Amino acid sequence: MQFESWQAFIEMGGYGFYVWLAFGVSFLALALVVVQGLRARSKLEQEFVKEQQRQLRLARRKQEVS
Amino acid sequence: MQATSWQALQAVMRRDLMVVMRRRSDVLNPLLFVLMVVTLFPLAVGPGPDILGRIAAGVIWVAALLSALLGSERLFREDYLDGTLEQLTLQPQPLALLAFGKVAVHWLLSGLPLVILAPLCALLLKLPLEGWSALVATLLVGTPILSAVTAIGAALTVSLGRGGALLSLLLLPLFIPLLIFASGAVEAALVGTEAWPQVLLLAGLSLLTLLLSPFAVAAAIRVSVN
Amino acid sequence: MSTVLAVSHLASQRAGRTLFAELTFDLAQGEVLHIEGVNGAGKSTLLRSLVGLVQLQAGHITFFPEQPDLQQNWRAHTLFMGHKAGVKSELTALENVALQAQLCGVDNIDAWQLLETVGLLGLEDLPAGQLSAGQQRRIALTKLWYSNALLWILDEPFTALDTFGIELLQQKFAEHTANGGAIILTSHQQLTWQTERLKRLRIAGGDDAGY
Amino acid sequence: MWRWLHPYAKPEVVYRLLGRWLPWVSIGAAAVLATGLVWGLAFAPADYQQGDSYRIIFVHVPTAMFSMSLYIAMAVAAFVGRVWQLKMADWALAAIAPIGIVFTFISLFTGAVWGKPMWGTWWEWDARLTSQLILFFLYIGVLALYHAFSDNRTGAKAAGILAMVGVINIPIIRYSVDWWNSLHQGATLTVFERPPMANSMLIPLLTCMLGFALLAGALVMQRMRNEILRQELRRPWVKMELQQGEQA
Repeated sequence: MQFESWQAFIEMGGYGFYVWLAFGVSFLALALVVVQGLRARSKLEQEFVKEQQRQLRLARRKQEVS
Repeated sequence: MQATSWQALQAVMRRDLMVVMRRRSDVLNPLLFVLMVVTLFPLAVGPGPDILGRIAAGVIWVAALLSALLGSERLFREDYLDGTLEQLTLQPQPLALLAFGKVAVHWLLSGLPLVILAPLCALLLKLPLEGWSALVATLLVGTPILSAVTAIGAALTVSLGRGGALLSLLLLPLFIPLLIFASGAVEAALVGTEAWPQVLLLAGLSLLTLLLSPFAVAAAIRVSVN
Repeated sequence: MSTVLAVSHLASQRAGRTLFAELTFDLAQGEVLHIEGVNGAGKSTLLRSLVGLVQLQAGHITFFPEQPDLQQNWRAHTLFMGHKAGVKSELTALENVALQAQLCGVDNIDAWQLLETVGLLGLEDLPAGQLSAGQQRRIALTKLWYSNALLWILDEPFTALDTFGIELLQQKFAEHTANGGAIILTSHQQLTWQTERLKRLRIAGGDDAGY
Repeated sequence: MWRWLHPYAKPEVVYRLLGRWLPWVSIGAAAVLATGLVWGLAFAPADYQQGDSYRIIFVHVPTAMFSMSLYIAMAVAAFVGRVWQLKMADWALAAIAPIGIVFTFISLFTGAVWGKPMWGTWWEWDARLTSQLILFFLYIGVLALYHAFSDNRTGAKAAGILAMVGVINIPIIRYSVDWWNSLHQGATLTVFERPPMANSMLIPLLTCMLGFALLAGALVMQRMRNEILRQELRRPWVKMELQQGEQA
């Protein structure tokens, strides 16, 4: 361990603001990408359900006609 | 029977020339735009010759880039809307060749007039005389790159209907080397060193672009008419 | 009479929806193929994918399977006309015809005569932009009179034409097939011209066609 | 002349393969990255010139490196898609581009934040930063073009052409920016030209690089799965795949 205390670790030899800003924004950006990917996935699943329902409607209609 | 590639190229170029000759404002407007941008700068930064002379080459080149974007729509938009583009992709001749013909006509009517207009802009911006030949030389070898690369962007966005801002996002980063070398050449001439290495470099880039870009344009057209 | 086009197991999708699948047909010289289907069934997509304007999902297309020399250069022997006329509105009818012909490699045409034939007498030197949609279409159709293409692929050729124009076009079709040509066309209209060599192909469209 | 489109790589096969690999790559990325970062932040010695501010390097250098690699990967995918007509490759472009742009953004941002204590300014027209900024613009162009088309397929193809044009341009841009920078005597971040790094710094840096590589891989795989689903939503295999998932 390079640092003597938590306090020193946070301060980063006086550069704490820059180091933590860089790390913070970087990982925020990465987290956003992950979340966006997951949300896109669940949106696709919803769309899939909608598509299934649409096909069901079409099939039912066809049965009624014939 | 089938047209030779040369015949087809001629037909494409003749058609474009004839169409533009009936719509001269398409040629004039981008040039007037350059002239106006050039007029704006002395008003914005003051008319002192030292500052104007220093930024003159950069201003003229930036104006040239922007005017290229402005005039890019006419490259393919009309052809796309009236179905000509579709017919061109179905020609037995290579599409890249026909695309090259269109780019050549576009340069003739947008790049070349800009070269002719350059001395007037240089005069307005008080560019010292030593820089004039370098400015004209860079425009002469640089504007073909402008036309060729613009054509790629125009072909990619032709089916979108709203090219404008998107086109500048796509193209301006690709113009950066052109801008750097061209204004660098004029600057070199101004400080009394040789400008020809940059001009030669630009000429090389120009040749390379003219050689490769028709294939990109052709591919882009095929995607767009889909 | 040899085959001009053989198509097998063709499939196409638009926006993830199957337009047609497992489409197989062929066409011989002298034959006319009339493709039918409701709006959005994929008629235009089919024609456009035949000539390579739209990418195929699956399938084989062979032009002129029995004539290797034609097959090599099938584009020169195939004529496609889409919805758009491909006529420049700034140029006169005459100039349009001349440039069109030059692009096809035909240089000995009488443009005046051609324009008279398609019913544009007296409008030869007006800019095409001042003509009506039907008249612009007629300018484009002059191609049929000088083209050497064996196979014509025409998407809605009768659009915007009046009865005289439609009649004229059908006469031209008859002449073309009599000379050994073949035609594929889409149209919502029934042809008034009777020929025993007319084939029909119906595209059901939508999801019914798939899977 | 005949044309055919062979389902060379079947979407469902790729989808399942990616699904099987994704958890492992994700876990690997998290583990390696955590190790590397903790090591770099807490255990690596401080730099004798820059003090602790140099620790930004553990994010900056890997992201800068892979931002470029991702652009090249994107162009290669586009090339493969064009030449061999592989639609999978077209879709890969759409999966890679957002990850690339985030990596580029991170490298730019960390570069700027690092610049403040080192040069005393948030932005310096340094050759590397400028090139990185241009790369960011190139990414924006590709993404903007992709999203401009309502049909994803056409969008991917168009963006692919642009990515290929861009990748040819990158060396020219790099060279021109270097030349321009030497002309104007700008500042350079000397950390890259220093004598070889001590192992105590280099090893955590390499660990971070591996971690970011795995992370980029995991993110691209996640997006690729989404892209396959989006394009194939109406295919029967999707039905089996998704409904199985619901029951499980």
